[in-house]
Amino acid sequence: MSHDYKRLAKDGLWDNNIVFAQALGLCPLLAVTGTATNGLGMGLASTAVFIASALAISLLRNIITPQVRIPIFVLIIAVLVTLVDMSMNAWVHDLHKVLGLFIPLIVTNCAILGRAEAFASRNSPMPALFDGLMMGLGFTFALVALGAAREILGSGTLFSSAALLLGEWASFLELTLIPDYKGFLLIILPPGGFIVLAFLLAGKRVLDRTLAARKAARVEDEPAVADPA
Amino acid sequence: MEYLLIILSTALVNNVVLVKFLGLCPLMGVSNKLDSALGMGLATTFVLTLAAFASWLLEHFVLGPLNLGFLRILTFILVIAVVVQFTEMAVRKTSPTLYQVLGIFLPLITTNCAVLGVALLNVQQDNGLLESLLYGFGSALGFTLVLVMFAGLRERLALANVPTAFAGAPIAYLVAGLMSLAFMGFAGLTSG
Amino acid sequence: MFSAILIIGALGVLMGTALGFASRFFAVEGNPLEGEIEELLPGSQCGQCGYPGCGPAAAAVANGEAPVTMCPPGGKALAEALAEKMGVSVDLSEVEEKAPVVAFVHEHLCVGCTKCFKRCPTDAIIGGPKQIHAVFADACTGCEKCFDVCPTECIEMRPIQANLQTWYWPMPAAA
Amino acid sequence: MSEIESRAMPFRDTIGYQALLLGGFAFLATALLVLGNLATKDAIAERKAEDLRASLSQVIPPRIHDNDLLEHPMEMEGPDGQPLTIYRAIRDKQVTGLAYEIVGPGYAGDIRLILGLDAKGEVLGVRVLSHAETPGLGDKIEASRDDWILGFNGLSMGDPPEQEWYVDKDGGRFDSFSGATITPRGVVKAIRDGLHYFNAHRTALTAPVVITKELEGAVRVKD
Amino acid sequence: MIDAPLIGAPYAHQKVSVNRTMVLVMLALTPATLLGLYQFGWPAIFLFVITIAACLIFEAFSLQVMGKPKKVFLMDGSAILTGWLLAMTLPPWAPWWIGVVGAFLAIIIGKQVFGGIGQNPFNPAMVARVALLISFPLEMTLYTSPQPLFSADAPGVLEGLAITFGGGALAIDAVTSATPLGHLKTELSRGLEVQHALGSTDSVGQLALGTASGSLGEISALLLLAGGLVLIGLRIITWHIPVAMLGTLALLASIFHLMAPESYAGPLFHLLSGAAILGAFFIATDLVTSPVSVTGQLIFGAGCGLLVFVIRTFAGYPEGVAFAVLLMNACTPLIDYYFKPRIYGRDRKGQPLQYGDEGGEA
Amino acid sequence: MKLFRIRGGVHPDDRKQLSAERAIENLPLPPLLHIPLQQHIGHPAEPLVKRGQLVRKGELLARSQGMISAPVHAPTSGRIMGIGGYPAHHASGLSVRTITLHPDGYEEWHDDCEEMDDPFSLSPEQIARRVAESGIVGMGGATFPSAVKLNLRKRYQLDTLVINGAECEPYLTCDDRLMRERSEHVRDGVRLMAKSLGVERILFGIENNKPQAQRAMREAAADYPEFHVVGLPTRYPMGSEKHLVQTLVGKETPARGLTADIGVVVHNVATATAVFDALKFGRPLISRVVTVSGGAVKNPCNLHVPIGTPLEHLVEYCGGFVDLPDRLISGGPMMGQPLPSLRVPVVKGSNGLLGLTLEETQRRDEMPCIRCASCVSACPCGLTPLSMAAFIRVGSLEPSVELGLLDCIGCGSCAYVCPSHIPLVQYFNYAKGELTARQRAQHKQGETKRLAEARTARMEAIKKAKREAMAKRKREMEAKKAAEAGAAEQTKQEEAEA
Ligand SMILES: Cc1cc2nc3c(=O)[nH]c(=O)nc-3n(C[C@H](O)[C@H](O)[C@H](O)COP(=O)(O)O)c2cc1C
Ligand SMILES: Cc1cc2nc3c(=O)[nH]c(=O)nc-3n(C[C@H](O)[C@H](O)[C@H](O)COP(=O)(O)O)c2cc1C
Ligand SMILES: Cc1cc2nc3c(=O)[nH]c(=O)nc-3n(C[C@H](O)[C@H](O)[C@H](O)COP(=O)(O)O)c2cc1C
Ligand SMILES: Cc1cc2nc3c(=O)[nH]c(=O)nc-3n(C[C@H](O)[C@H](O)[C@H](O)CO)c2cc1C
Ligand code: SF4
Ligand code: SF4
Ligand code: SF4
Ligand code: SF4
Ligand code: FES
Repeated sequence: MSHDYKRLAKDGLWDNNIVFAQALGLCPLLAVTGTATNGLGMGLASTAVFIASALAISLLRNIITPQVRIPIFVLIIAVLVTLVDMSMNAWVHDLHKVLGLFIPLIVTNCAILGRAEAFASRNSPMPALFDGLMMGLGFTFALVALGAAREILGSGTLFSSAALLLGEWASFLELTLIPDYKGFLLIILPPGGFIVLAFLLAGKRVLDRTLAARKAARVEDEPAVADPA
Repeated sequence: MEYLLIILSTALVNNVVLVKFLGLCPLMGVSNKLDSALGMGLATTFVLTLAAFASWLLEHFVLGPLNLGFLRILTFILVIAVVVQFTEMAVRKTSPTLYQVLGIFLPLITTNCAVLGVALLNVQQDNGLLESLLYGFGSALGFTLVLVMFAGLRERLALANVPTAFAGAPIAYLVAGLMSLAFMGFAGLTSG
Repeated sequence: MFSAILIIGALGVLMGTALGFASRFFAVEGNPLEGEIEELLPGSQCGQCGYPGCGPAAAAVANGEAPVTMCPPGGKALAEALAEKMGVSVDLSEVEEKAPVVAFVHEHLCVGCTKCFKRCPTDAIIGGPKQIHAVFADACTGCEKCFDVCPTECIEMRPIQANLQTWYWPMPAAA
Repeated sequence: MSEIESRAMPFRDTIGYQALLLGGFAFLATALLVLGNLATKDAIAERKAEDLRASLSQVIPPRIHDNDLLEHPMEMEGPDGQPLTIYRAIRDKQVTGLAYEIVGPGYAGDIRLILGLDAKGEVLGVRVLSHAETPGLGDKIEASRDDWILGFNGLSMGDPPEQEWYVDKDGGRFDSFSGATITPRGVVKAIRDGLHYFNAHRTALTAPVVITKELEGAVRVKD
Repeated sequence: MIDAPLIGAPYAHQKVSVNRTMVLVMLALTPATLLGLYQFGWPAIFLFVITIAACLIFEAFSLQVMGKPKKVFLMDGSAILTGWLLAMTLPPWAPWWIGVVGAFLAIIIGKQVFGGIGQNPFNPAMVARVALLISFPLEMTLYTSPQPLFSADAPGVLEGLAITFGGGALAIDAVTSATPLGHLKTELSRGLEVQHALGSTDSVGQLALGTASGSLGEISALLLLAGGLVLIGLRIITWHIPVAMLGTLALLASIFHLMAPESYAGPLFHLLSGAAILGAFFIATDLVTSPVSVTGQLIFGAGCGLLVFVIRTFAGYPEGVAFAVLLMNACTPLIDYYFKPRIYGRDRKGQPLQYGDEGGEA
Repeated sequence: MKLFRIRGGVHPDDRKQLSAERAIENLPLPPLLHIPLQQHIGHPAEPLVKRGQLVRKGELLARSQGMISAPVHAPTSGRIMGIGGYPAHHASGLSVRTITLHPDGYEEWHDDCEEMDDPFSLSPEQIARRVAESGIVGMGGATFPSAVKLNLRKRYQLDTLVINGAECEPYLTCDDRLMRERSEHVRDGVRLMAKSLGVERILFGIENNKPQAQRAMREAAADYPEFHVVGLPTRYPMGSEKHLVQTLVGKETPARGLTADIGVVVHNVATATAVFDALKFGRPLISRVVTVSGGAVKNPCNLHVPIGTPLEHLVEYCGGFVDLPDRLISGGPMMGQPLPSLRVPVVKGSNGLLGLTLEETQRRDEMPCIRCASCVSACPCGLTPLSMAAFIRVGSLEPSVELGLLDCIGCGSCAYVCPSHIPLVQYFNYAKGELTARQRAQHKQGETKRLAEARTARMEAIKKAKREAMAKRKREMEAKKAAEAGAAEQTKQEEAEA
């Protein structure tokens, strides 16, 4: 089976984005996106699991039977997540302090299982791996976008404590966009997560539509331009 | 009274969906119609309560005595997955329409964070068997309640003249946000 | 530690057995929805849906491969019924309701080739070889097959005229 | 799953295969995790101890002790009847200071703090461990947001006198934040109770340390 | 004449319109509002005007974006009414931006994204109030005691401007005072008994007349009650929601008060303090967000009353009307679904009536 | 008499004072009469006359066709000008088969129209038959053939005849005038119907805003103890038969059922008059009383009009329009229908012709529904019009049926009170029409399926026959070949064949 990698990438990042199109993985999405940094951390950790689980499941797909597939898939995901959790806790403890809370959440990120079911279990390792990567990046993108929007509106900062997550070099990312901002608590709290997500999604739609309209306009224009030639 | 309080607090105050952010995907996925929402709620209630029970057994007879805390997630999720798969097969056999409706969400109850979340919280809070069951049941009740209310709201929104950019998923998120806003009124209810 | 591995492994075996049994016990043959859906379809086997006929179309819908809006002759009413059956919600405003039409044979052009007669899936065309053909409007589904095959282009698809019995109030213009 | 099914081999549908498959996976998974656990267990414990040490060092200055604060903790019955772990600062086998957790009622749930005292019962430092107060309103009790919590340093029960260990709204000497009296009231209450506890068990708490066999190396870590 | 668009019967119509409905509600609110504005002086007047103006501006903005006719919808009065009711539930000396942010929350998030008037499932003004309360607890819990216009201590125009456009009531910390409900909650949390806790606050008479501290629209229970009765008289609203809501609240308060007078305030206090009356007549009754059948309205009202009592008494917030209304709004579609009127000629389950066997009429 | 309460309803300004005191006047014959073949519910009548034929007044022009149908008679004597399409008395503006009659002005009665001394000597069956032959249909608006209703006694246990003198629609006063001016004829018509139905009790309901009519009927009925004239509260839609019956008898008619299910048959006052005219004078239904009213009409009045008279003559008689009407309505303002033009003829069901000004119609642009629930409390049938309309608007008819769409009587109370001026009834009418159309389509689909299957079967049969023929030919060929083959193999071959 040959795969159109470009298509896979576009799907994962935008068209069939885990969050914006499939509406999966919402719990970690809303739970950790108080700041862009948290979103980024969760996104990266999830991406790792996306890739690893896609690879593992794709490799094992021929010996797994439909009857027990789901238990086995979650087993694989759970093992991966627990291993990541343990090793981070032991060896990159500071990072674990920031992300620790979210990592067990990855197990139940239904997007990972969803992707395992829908793609990895039906495709060979390379495409599966690539799909995992793209879905993970798309998920990360959504997390960071939502985190950033909430952080800016809610606290007036961006990527606060990024240095904690990424190391000192990342401290340039930490911005205070609105000095003396009183904070808009609602945005940081659960309701704000939903509300901001709603606006992001609506924004994406408007963008998609304008792009499509522009494309259509261009197609319409083309023959007119081409004709004289 | 105390048990009632557990159910009340898990269903309303610390609502799994709106406050703890668990089980959101089925909330979004299966709330287009009131009937399917009820079905999903019942299926989840069944699985959640059963999972709370099974995980309690596991914790108290296997993991606890053998000091295998690090295997908790693994074993819990395994048990849950099996319970769900069993339910899936049963539903598929008994009600094709319900199966069609619950679609990919039945297998996804496995990763309905709420199920694992509640099992883990039970352990964290050191709940006894009855408490665990009530906790599981209360959470499921809260889930079903929110799901059904949400489905009602979405059915009404389907008739409303929502601007196209917001129609469908975005407005559903917004409504979830406003519901969660409303549920904040219960904050502090059980702490006195 | 070793005991842990054993116990969990045993647990796995146990559950695997349970699931294996369950899959036997609850085995389902085919998709029972298929038949129910075929019942709902117009049954004219016209092929406008892109499937060879209503049966395959029903299968496609039941398996979620075709949208519930796939059948043009069925229109909104069918889409609604299918959506209900499938438990999905559809945006019916997208479904285009074609004004119902029936075939009409212009007699002065008809040469009696019987092509339309042979193609009509509902036997709505009467007439034999070299006779002028006519359409029995009550049986015509407006599938346009005859329209497509007529060599002399003597067939016209005409909208069905309302009369006092069939007229009804139009939907109020949207506010 | 059509693809999988299409490749199905007859034996794959037997119950035994399902059982073994799931069993095998469970077995493997457990084995992997056990290995992982063995490899990381000690390191994780070590990291946790470090965390605890870090928060203790905020309420007990290093100059007054020469021991590891996590060594020789003492288990006592706390004011609420629950066991309470007391970390002791020791110099020359003399207790020079101690720290324990105190809890006060906040606006949204309990506020957990750690209270550090010297041997005379004077406050060395107080820090919030966890709280759920309203950001922007009740979170001024965090040292990183406001100096308010540092205002307790050097005070003790009697200095000021007991009736002044209240927030100003209740006639005491401690500031309350405008619009959020409940939070500081809860913190002050927690400290007041903590000091009472010290006074009530002063002798037991400050008794010179006898290092017994069991205590040796017993580093207790709280989850 | 004959080329008029084809529109079905009836060709006679009662003299009612959306606009008229909204204007009548505003008229009914006017006396209580005027008293409130008088009691809280210039800062309150500024805030009131700013909130309504901001609502209108956001409404006009969204109509523009969505390409809807502005004149018709701006003049329907619903945006003004939303702003009005929102302003009535704000602390009167809150800073100007509270009004503006509130208007944004009410009109954009609470109403226009759903498609404008009639489409919103939640009460816009209450969405805004709750969101403000949660986001800006400090500004939203600072109340002042009434300082009537032109009285000695009352702020003048300039001072009023300074309060509204400066830091709000925060700017002059000295005059803040808790609302009766807030005070009760704080004092009870200290372990005081109701009698002592209430001893220092305002008497029932003050609550009824509107001289206790509180938000604009909460302060005069009597005038609000009168306005509400006028609305019922004009058939803009029916009695079901207010009566069910206040009745449930009073009933629960009485039961608990009788059981333990030291920890639970009495029914009169509950009815007259906070936004109970305003909520029962003007907010819970919001046509758009409440159920349509009589049974549904009774259930809705009772639910509101129950939740108000529960939140006031057991939960963290001193005042529960806004939350209660939003929570019941979320239930409205379900109530509508399950409690429809009985159809003529059918039984409650929707089956045609059966005569013959003893049933008789249903 | 004890009355029972009904739910809902509204109190529109009745405006009956415009024409209530105007006695019924006879409208002069117009130059042409247009008599549609379909003036009733059911199958159209089938014409019996030809172009150019001379007919006399009361002569049968078209006979009824099918179970539910009614014949049509000549309103006056004259010449048939033609039979063809003519604009119908209908909102759609469609045309309908119509007989055009040129009156000769002699008003010469047909021989069959004979006066009878004692119509009460007729048997119930005879009464019903005469009513059927006279082309009488319900004149309260539904235009359902009355004889069918009179025959209900055969299938139902009947005990009461209710006469609908409510005339609850604003403006209309034709029934009121009939009751005042012809009270004894009305009474006898009613008694004839009661006899035909075989019921003992007659309840004659008249709204309290018509005290003179009540008095007149009470006086006329004084000698008949079975005859009860009852004052009804003035509330729209008191005249709806199910609600009228509930008010008088206290029982609700089961959904999708008839009042006959609870032993009651309802007839209208004008119908009773027509029955009397038919039985006593032998005159079929060829004219009726029409109220011409509305703010735009100069002199509102009540006219006795031959069926088929173009409406413009009525308006002209009343002095024309003083104001350009905003709406031209046939029937009452609540349930009437808009008319495309004044050219359309008066039909058996026309009880009013209204020219309404904008001030009267209060027409305004539609606003979004604000869920005020006024429509819910106004609906006399316990429906939730706002939700029904909302579903219909997005094209989901099924849910609106579940909400009771088919139980809606189309009374218009809901739309009357709607502050958003939503044309609710039009939504319902659209949906009901669409549903019927779908049913027709469904029926056709069933038919189609059957046809398609038959065709497939036939094709299969043909194919099979062909295949068999081919196989047979092949076999024969092979047999022939085999026969030609060597003799040694021949026997073997034959064995194999067998
Ligand atoms: C649609 C149509 C297609 C026809 N195709 C053919 C054809 O392919 N060959 C042919 O010989 N006749 C065909 N005919 C018949 C001829 O039109 C014509 O009747 C015939 O050729 C007359 O020739 P004759 O005089 O030799 O019988 C066709 C007729 C019709 C109506
Ligand atoms: C949304 C909200 C959040 C609040 N958060 C806090 C808090 O974090 N801490 C607190 O002491 N009081 C909090 N309060 C309580 C009120 O501000 C309460 O009236 C106040 O504590 C009483 O103190 P005062 O006498 O200073 O006004 C909160 C109230 C609201 C409505
Ligand atoms: C809403 C509504 C109002 C009606 N109002 C009257 C009325 O005022 N007078 C009347 O005679 N019939 C009225 N009808 C018609 C009656 O329901 C019923 O059809 C009629 O009285 C039967 O008598 P008929 O067959 O003699 O016309 C009304 C019907 C409806 C649905
Ligand atoms: C009796 C009545 C009460 C109302 N109450 C409110 C209210 O509490 N909040 C609000 O935003 N609008 C209220 N409105 C106005 C209007 O219904 C509101 O703007 C709609 O919710 C907008 O769709 C009310 C209107 C009426 C007639
Ligand atoms: S378009 Fe509809 S009627 Fe035609 S074949 Fe397909 S399903 Fe059948
Ligand atoms: S359109 Fe032609 S082929 Fe199709 S049903 Fe009608 S007559 Fe038959
Ligand atoms: S028209 Fe129908 S829905 Fe409206 S009030 Fe009358 S019966 Fe009810
Ligand atoms: S009366 Fe009109 S505005 Fe009111 S609820 Fe009914 S349809 Fe909506
Ligand atoms: S991530 Fe929680 S249910 Fe999907």
